[in-house]
Amino acid sequence: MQRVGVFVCHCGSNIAATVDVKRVVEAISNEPGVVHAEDYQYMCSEAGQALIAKAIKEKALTGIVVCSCSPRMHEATFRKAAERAGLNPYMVEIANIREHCSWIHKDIVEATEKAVILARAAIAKVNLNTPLKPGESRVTKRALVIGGGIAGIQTALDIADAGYEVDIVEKTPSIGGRMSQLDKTFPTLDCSACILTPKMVEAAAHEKINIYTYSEVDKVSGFVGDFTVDIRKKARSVDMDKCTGCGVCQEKCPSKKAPSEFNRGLGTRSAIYTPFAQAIPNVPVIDRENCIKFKTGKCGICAKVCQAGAIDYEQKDEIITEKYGAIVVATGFDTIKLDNYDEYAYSQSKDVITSLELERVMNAAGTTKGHLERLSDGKAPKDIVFIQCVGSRCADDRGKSYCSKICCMYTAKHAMLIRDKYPDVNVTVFYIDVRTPGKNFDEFYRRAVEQYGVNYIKGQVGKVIPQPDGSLLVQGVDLLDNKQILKQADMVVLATAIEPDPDVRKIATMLTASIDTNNFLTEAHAKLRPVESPTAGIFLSGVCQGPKDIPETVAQAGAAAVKAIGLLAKDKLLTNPCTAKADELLCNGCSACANVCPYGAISYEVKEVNDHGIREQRRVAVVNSALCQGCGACTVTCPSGAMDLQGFSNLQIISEVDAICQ
Amino acid sequence: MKYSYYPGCTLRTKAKDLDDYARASAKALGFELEEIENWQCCGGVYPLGSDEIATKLSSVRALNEAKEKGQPLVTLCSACHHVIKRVNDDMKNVEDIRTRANNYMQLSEPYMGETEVLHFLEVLRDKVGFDKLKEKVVNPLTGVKIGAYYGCLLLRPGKLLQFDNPENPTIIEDFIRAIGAEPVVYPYRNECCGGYISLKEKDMAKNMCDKIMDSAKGFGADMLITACPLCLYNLNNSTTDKLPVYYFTELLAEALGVKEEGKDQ
Amino acid sequence: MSSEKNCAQQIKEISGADPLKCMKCGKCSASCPSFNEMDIKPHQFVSYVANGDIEALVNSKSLYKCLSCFACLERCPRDVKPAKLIDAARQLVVRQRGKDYLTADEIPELLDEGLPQQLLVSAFRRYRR
Amino acid sequence: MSVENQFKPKIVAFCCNWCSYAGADLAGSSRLTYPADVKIIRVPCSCRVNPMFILRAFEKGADGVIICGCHPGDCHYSTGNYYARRRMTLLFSMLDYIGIENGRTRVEWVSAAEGVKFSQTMNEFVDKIRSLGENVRLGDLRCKK
Repeated sequence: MQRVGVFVCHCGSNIAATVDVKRVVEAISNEPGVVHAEDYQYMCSEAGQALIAKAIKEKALTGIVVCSCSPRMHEATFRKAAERAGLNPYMVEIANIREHCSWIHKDIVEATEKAVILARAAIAKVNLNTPLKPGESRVTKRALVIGGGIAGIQTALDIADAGYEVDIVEKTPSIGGRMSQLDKTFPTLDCSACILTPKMVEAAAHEKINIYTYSEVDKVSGFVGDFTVDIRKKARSVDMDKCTGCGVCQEKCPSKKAPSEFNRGLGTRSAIYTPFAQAIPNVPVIDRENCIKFKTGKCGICAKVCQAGAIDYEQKDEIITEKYGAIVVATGFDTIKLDNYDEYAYSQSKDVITSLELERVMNAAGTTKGHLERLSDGKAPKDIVFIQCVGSRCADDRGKSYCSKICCMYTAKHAMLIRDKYPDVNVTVFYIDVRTPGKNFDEFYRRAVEQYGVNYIKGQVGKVIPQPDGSLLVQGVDLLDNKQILKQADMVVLATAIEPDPDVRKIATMLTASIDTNNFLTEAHAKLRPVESPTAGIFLSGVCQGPKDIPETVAQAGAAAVKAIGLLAKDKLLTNPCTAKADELLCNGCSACANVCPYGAISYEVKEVNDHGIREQRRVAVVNSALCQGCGACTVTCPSGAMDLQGFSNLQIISEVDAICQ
Repeated sequence: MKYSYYPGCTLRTKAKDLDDYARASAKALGFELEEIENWQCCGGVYPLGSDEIATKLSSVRALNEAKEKGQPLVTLCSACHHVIKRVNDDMKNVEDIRTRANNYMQLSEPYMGETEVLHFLEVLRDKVGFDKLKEKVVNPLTGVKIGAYYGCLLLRPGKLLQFDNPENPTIIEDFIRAIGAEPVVYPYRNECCGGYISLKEKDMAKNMCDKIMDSAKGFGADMLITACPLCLYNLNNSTTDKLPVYYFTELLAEALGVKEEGKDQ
Repeated sequence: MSSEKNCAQQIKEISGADPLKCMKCGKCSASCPSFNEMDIKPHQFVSYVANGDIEALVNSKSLYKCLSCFACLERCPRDVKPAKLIDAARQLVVRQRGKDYLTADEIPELLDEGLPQQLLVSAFRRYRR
Repeated sequence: MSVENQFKPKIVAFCCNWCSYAGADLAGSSRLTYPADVKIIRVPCSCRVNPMFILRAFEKGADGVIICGCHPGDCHYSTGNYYARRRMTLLFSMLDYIGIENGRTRVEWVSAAEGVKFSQTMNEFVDKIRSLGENVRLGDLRCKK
């Protein structure tokens, strides 16, 4: 039996408003083992922690229970406090009477009753706790960044500048990401390429950064500080060492009809290609699906014209296995498909385009060389209509439930740029709300209205109606005027919702990082740990965590880098001591546990055991506590009950069950 | 292949053509429409209140009869199709309606939405196949530019009817291609013709149909085809220089060379 | 519970729609082919029900201008089902107040040569108890 | 409404630390209510839930037991929830056989972001248990007060 101290927190009024804290103290005072019980306003405060330390010393406590907020919030805090007072930190249990009790129940009698039961369960458990000691594991001083957009580049640069090796894995042939496709950026109207390209060059030139483009993460194993990752370098069909980037192969390639991914399918590219002129690395890739040589066996022109002899049709995918201490996910976003929004005639008219496509139309290096023209006939448009919230803020499964956040601002930017360059063009924006929280953002939007005369109409569009003459009729509503409007337009631009890159689900599964129903990666804490995944050693950078604009992405990229650096700077990590442990006397060496262990942490040794006086050699399971992550799969599989999980033992859990069902 | 067939009241009277040509075409295509016995009017409108049961029973009777024969239930009229498909969805998925309807009906075995409800066009697309249909065409309507008029009832609510993409349907266009003609896609093909409003608000319906006609003509259609007797009636009452409007089954029968058989029935 | 509130509740029940889901984007009114004929517009319908302002609603001529074409229902990003709210309000009128919008006496005058049964049946269903 | 006479079921919820427990925390911080009859036990993973714990709960007078884990494919330990699913399928059919109805046991996947789902699930589950009434099977009479 332990000498248990129970500390009940008021959490201001968060707990005390619905749980009668004094009554809880009173009710548990006579529980088995309890020698001390008290309540306090804020247990997590310095004064609260001092109370705990004082009681540990004065009452010689061997176990403590804190009835407070979720252990996910302050378990670590109270463990440290106990440790400072000389108690083993694993002799601390938390009864979650805030998130699981006071915040969800209204009736004070009912909530108090439940709080008492939760406290009893924790007391029952702590009576069976044993002191545990964390092991140590090494930290590989190298980081992996998945995704080479602005988020990945910034994170990699920051980690590398701190002196650690970084690898970037990018699935397309060049780093740069979505930002490289943008023309100008809000709210300053900087040229996107002008601020991005130097960063791309810096990353490529950095001695600590190694970039794998046209590569994907294939497999991840290990854990924080010691991940092992297989990277698949897809066959580029071009030798990166030999290629000089002269570009002759692309010029001479006879297959020029492949849709250009970089130009969002608005233009074409050759089968051997670099996505854009400033691509890094400046080494082309052969797209085997569109290459005549790969399709028919005939051609081979690129090999003939390549002076460097860099073309290699025989090249195969290559797997590189590397160890990392930290992994940063920066997989970014794409716009949603518009199949469910045919009322906007996107699939029926070439002159209905997405905002990202408009970036490629406005960009001097884009399909129209930066001239604003209709994609159907190349004519200059006179009336352009922008439609906001296409696929965002939807309650049904047609679109996304969230606000995509960036659309209001980029639409103001587009409208402004068009009015600036083509003052004769009328620009109308149909909006539901204009959302501009951000430094200088609302001022920017107001400039679009006041200085550039952009016509903002509050109301949605019901249908875009293509006309026989090729123009478009936009049927919308002006809610402030309570009128339905039919607006003639030459071009319609859809502020299409953004969604996480579809590959992120696959990556999250490999990393065992949590992901939400919208495929955004979940942060460890929504407010206090926004750049960390709940999975230790995994950090989040950019839109993979939630919609954000460039400055926010860069800020988060830096934050993720700092967290990764903080990890890499350590020589050793303390490992979770709540690992599995086999009882040699009960183990019959059947191997069932090893078969279910996802970490290969269980092996078998022949050991001499003393079974009630009988000494014999037996094959028994041994858990490598450095590898064991403490899931407990083996404990349930074990037919003889030899395997148990420290910190969550069979008896501990049963004691909680008993306390609850009492 | 035999299908249970629910003609509906309009096909027995004003829209006899729609029915006759369909039966003749079905025969030519190698399937049979077996009219269910004692069918009653579907009501023309899916019941307006989610709490109504009585108005759904005629559909349930038809559905149950098809179930007993083990056949899918085929309809031609857009309204009947709309009502029966949605009632079937209720019987399949809405526990309250299912229980109350079955309590009232006292069938030997409760009806749980087992019957597959198909529009004749869906039979052509999903069961016969437009490729197969194309092979059976003897008088291709080469060079004829046809606008498909879908209206509302076949398409919406898209999630329940699962007929085609409600904003950009293709089934009738594919049908038009299969009978050798050229489909004309125009934006008003899924806009309402005015529907039942033409009884008391004739001008409103006329305005709607004018828009549809103008749009179809603007895109170069020579004629319109539809599956709905009410759409046909309303479109024929449009005031602008109007295009001829036919039931799709009439052109089908013509393409299959069975138009005369259809007329004789 | 006041009778207006009661009516609003009934409309919600009959329609199975939740007006509180509305984000006031106006897409229903942007889609409505009868918009210009209506005194209370589709998006207003939703807020009238949400606010329990039923008297104006049941006296609105919009009840008889809605085509039930479901364009609003199909396109509503919030799954509010404005068409069903209108159907439900019309039902409320014909069920409770016995105010049929169409009487049998009117019919002969409205008939013409090509008029399909479907039209009469549908109109009866919509306009009468 | 008389509170005294209302049946107050005992319900044990096993929640994995990474997804469901966090989902329950989110339900709490979002103030999404569910009945106080539900008491949560934190386990590292749904695969840590030994069938023995569930039998013990029923023996000690529980009226329902629910196990919550990460969504398939999202397990923090890769495959733990699959083990849990298989084990529980087997166990629940056995329990049903001995008279502990299927409605008294449930496995649900709740992610850390699904506070709404957590509270909905608990409300549904409690309703179900209330409709089933007190569990009379397997209970150790000596445990009854």
